[in-house]
Amino acid sequence: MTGEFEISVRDWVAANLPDALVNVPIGMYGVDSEDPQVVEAFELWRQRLAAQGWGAPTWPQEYGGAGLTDTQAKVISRIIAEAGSMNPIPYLAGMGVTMVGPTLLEYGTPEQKSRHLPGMASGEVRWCLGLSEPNAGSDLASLSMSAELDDEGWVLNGQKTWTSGADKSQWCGALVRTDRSAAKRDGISFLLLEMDQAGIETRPIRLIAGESPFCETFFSNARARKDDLLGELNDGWSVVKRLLQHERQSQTNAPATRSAATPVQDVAKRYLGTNPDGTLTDPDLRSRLADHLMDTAAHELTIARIMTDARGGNVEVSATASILKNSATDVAQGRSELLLEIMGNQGLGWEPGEYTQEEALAVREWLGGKSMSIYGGSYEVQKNIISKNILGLPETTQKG
Amino acid sequence: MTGEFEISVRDWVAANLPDALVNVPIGMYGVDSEDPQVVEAFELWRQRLAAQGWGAPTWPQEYGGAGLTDTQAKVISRIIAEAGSMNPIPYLAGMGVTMVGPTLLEYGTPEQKSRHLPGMASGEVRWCLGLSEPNAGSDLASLSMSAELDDEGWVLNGQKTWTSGADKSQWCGALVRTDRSAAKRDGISFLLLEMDQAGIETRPIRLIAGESPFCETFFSNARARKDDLLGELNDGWSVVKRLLQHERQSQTNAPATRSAATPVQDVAKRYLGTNPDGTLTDPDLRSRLADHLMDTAAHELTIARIMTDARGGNVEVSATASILKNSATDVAQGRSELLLEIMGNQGLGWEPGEYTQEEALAVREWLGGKSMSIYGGSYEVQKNIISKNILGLPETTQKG
Amino acid sequence: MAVLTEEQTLIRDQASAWVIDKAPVSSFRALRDSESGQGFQPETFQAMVDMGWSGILVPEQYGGSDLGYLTCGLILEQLGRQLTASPFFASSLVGATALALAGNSAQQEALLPGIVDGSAIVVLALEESSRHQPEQTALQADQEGDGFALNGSKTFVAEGMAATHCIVASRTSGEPGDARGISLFLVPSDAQGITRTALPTIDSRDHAKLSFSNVHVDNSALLGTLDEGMPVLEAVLDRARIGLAAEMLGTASQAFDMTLEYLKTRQQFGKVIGSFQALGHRAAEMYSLMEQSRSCVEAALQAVDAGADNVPQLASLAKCQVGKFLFKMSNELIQIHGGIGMTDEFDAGLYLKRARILEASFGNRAYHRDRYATLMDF
Amino acid sequence: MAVLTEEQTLIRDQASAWVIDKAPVSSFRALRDSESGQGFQPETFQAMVDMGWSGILVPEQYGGSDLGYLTCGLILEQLGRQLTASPFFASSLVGATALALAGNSAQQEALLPGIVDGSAIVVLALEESSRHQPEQTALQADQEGDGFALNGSKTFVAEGMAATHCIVASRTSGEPGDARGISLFLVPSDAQGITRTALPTIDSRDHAKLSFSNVHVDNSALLGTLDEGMPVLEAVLDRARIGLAAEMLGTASQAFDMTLEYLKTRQQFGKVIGSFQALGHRAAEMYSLMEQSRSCVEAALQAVDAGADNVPQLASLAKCQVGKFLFKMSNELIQIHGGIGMTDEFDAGLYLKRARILEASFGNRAYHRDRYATLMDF
Repeated sequence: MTGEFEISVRDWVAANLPDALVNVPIGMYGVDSEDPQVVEAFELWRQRLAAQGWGAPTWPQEYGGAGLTDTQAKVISRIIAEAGSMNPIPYLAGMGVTMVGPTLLEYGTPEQKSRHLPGMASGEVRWCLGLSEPNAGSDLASLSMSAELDDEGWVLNGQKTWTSGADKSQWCGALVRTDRSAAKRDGISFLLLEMDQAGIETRPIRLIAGESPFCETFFSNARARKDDLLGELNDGWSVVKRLLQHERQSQTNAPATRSAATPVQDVAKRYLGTNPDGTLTDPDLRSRLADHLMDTAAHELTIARIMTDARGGNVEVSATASILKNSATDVAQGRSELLLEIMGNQGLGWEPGEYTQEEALAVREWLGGKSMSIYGGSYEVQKNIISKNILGLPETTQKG
Repeated sequence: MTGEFEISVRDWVAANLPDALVNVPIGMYGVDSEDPQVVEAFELWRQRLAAQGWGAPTWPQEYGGAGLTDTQAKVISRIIAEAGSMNPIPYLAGMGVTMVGPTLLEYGTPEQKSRHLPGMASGEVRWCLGLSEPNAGSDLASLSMSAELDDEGWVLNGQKTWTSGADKSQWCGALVRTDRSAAKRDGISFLLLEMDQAGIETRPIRLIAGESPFCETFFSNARARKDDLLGELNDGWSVVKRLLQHERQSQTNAPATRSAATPVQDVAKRYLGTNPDGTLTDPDLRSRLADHLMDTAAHELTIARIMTDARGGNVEVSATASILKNSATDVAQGRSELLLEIMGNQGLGWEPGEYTQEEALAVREWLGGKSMSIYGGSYEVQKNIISKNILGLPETTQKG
Repeated sequence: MAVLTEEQTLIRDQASAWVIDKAPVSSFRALRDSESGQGFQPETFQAMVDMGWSGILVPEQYGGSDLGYLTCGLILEQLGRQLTASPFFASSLVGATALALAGNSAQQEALLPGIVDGSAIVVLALEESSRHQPEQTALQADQEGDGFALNGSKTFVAEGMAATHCIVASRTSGEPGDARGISLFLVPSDAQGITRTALPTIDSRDHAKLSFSNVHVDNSALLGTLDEGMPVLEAVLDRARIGLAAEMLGTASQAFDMTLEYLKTRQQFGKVIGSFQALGHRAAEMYSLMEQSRSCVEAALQAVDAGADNVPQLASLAKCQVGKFLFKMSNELIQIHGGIGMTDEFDAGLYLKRARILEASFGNRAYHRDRYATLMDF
Repeated sequence: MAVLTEEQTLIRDQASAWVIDKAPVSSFRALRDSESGQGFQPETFQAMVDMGWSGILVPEQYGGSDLGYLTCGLILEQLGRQLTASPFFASSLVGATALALAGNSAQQEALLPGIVDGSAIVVLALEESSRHQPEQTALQADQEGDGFALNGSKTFVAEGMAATHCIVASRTSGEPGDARGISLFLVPSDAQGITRTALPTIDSRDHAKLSFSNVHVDNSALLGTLDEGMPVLEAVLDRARIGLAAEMLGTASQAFDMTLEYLKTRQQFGKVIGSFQALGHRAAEMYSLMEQSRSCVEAALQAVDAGADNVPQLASLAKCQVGKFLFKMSNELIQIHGGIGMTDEFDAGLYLKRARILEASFGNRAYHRDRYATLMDF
């Protein structure tokens, strides 16, 4: 049954989504086009969404939102998608709409909310997050970047890394040490600060697969306003824990971005050819390919089963997240390695030209995909979680 | 160059090895034959060897040996083997000639040596060893079987397990707790005792592969003579450490008992058949078989390399023992699993009859071979050793 | 666990309680040690019959309950957990399925009620060599008078000694290797010319070798269409493979539970061995395999009930994935238990031995990998 | 390490010291980042020439030292450790071997001294498709006047842009797929009708595509016997594979050393990560693979020097076993280093990328598994 709300959204989208933008890909930094007409349409679309409060539809209207429910927000997303576009504001705001904003809504003072949230909700201010440091990755609490208060506010010194979009952001939410004498987690605070100042330098991180949104960010007597402390002094650990929950939430909500890929067996048949009986010419590869496809099917059937069971109230979905994270990794990395093997010496090109787009893409995905078992809780961490939290094996004195 | 000693051995063997015994298999408990002529020849051969002191040729003559060097002992073994037989006395003596005897020679009193060694060296007295207990396997020092002294000698109570040959032995060397108040390793002593007494009951352990030489052995007020304490009171840990060194030594010296097995690829061709081009009909199995044969070749080439290097003084052989133990296990267990798969439903028979001897043997070897990764330092223990002792990774608070 | 109906939940829970109480692995061990020559305890199977399990795949008109394959799989999983020996798989599933898919009403009328009440044990006699290769069927059935004369041999026939009837895959035309020319015949096990020999398999269950020497059957013994037995045989085999996969899932899951329990209780060097990270990670891997195996088995069972057209793929998938789990798990069961795992007194060996029988039945992993690739058209 | 002669020990130690000092991975990185289009630094290769390495497989009469393949492998291993880029493998090993095995004295006279003094870079142009399959050679060489006209294309030619001469596997009779009918021709790279295109491979080394359009060569360009090129080509390829295996052993061993070092120094949660048992066990597995790989490589190198008749088996064995080690080790290198391993600034990516190039060169693991089985007659 189509509700009144849905009809009104559909009408609004029909009236306000510029034709020039329909089915044009939109990325992290805006529309992927140089055509002035498209660029203009994109800006118009952003302004209209922002005016409607739909950049962050669940936020209060006073902070640039529309005061809607999660369900209504999902209806908006779906209808815009059906119309062939998307809401670009969460991308344009970097970590603003998805992570910093929700945390601000809970921990911020009224003044902080009024000052920061509207810029996120309109997509005009991009935010990054300064959390990890070279010696504080999985073990975030061992961070060492410092913030000290002087008469004019906070003075920040230190280094952050894996700061996504730091070189393109106007603001940053940073986790800093404000009390060296306290136990690790107890001397940490969360500060908001402007990126465009003399004391901050960003250096993009190049990855093995090429360019990336990540930066190393250096702070040398950088400054934050005294009243841009979010939450209590030395209670930044609570703030960041909540923030990371919002991160997991946003990952779950994120639409799958990769388009349905060509079945790997079709690629194999194309590159290797088949015998008269239709089997691949390389029987050794054929067996391993069948193995891979069966592992893939088992992984997908497990997702389907867990979703069915969750609807039936049979299991807690979270208990199986670690299994699925690792099997998703196995399947994706396994597929990439097989693709490379199938493409042979054509699967080893760094750029198209002498290599096809498909070949070059396979290589980049292979390299980029190595991160799947590292980020978001490494392969080893997931096994620890399964062993401890699901199987109830005793905690060891070791973590890893 | 053939030395004088070798010539004299050859002459003696030619004169004394009964013809009826040539090329007759000899096992742990004697000659594998019911033929009275063979049995008689076997007993004659034992007596002649014992009289010559060649049952334990390196032991002093006064204790039933021949006072020869290790090298000379090896010459004797080789020449007897060339003549188509073997020295059965180390088998007949159980753990006597190989383990208890050498330890007695070092730790025993002159009286103990005179009393016990000649029976071992003649093969007339079989010895077993009571070391492991149900809750003290890898962690031997946590043993709990007790020995207390009363006016007539030692009174023993408790249980041993994995006692090889206990049901067929006349004497036993047992590790017992003689001081409960001391730290684990400090309250242990090593006793010698007769097996044929009321307080001892043995129960053979059946294994998954069928019958085994192992027993559970129960001691209920069993007795040992007061003067049959070997080594100092409460210093049994030193005795057993030395004993286990003799065990490793004897394992190194042991001739390979398994006859050269049929190449697994020949079995595969026989069971599966080949295509007109000579390849196996099952290409999936063929790939895995090739993988296995290459792993086998790599293992064998590694043994060869280490032996060459050891001769060149390049490495300590012991540093690589853990690698070879695990790769030997991988190769043997991998071969067994492949054989079973190759034989299909014919590779699942418990006894010959409806199954060939070869098939039934493959099954028993498959089951028995599972112990390779458990006994003599488990697969996991070997990896710990490699990681700690060879690679120098830090000791963890965990062992396993 | 799939979302079950109330009835399915009830049956699963009943089966779980019953096998633990009435037909646990200790009871199988007692049967084995009795050396009675029996592959199962008749009273055990009778109890199953009394609970109505033997009729789960039989239409109601023949006295069954027709509850479907998912329900049947739930029971098989519980039987697999305790290595409960019975002709439930061979007759209540395979025999009933063959009659349901290929039998005419006279054949169904004659045997399905017996399958339900336990008086008939109807099994499939298929394999002739050491490997599973249905299209290589060579046992010759030559037309002779008003029927056929069967000559040849069958082996690895599950519950072959206990069977009252065999469904015999036979060659009526063509050559071994041809898919066409295979026909199924329903033959009483005591027919003249049949010699049965028990096979002493490592799982101590009932497996038999059958030799056929001029065994005469009437035309009415033909099950399905002459020469066109292969498609229906494959359909029967797929249901058998899926059922086996459910049983294997139970066997491997029990091995997992035993191992997990041991990891939590066995101490070494003053610590519970499950606290050793390397063992914890291996347990985590096994658990993941178990969850994924379950997904494949349930999807396959449901696909049969739904009449889906990807049953063959799912059958090979389930047999192969559970096969991988069972293979690894049965070896880990021994390895993690160490010395105790090597003793016959402990149950690990029973699970290991049964595991390899299940692996070899109706196509091993290599067979189904190849078949899956073929079905996926590469 | 095999038992080496004094000279071999000297050369190995010299090579080890030299690559670390003069041609470390940082120098390869600088070359890559310079985007000069060069596959190696000429001065690096010149230094190798000056040390006499380019003549190690060349008979003394042509200015070489003829020290043999084990010595050559010792150097390749060290080059592999630091990803040192040079035509040492492609020309000093492959080119020199082809001339030594197939060349007549005029050809040897003409080119071997140049290989030794670095003025000639002689490489093999073999592959035509995405896979290694020598017998599929299709590049057509038609007799024409007093020579041959070459038409077709070659790809994945190592050091193809830098080469002064190519040894071109060509079809002179029969069809692609026939072992017979393949002939080798020695062609100057600047011959009229040859177009060379650099391939931007992930390892940033010199790989080229060559197209041949009516390239005329004299009869004297024929290397070996007309139509009978395959046996000598296989012999050359086996020596190339063994040399590659030595280089791969170095690359993987360096990856192992980097990882071990990281395990000993990187702290997490207040502990050195190498104290985590699961990582310790994985390091132990990699170490075992490394030791076994070394055994295969050394046995293969020694077999070539000894003229043993099992060189083909050992070549496939070495390529395959070291390939397995390098594949796993290059992935572990990234995984154990975590985030830092993903950055281009750290060297792990360079090793990973080079690893896959080496794997694909002259037959991947699947190719050699198949070949090994064939050689072992099953």
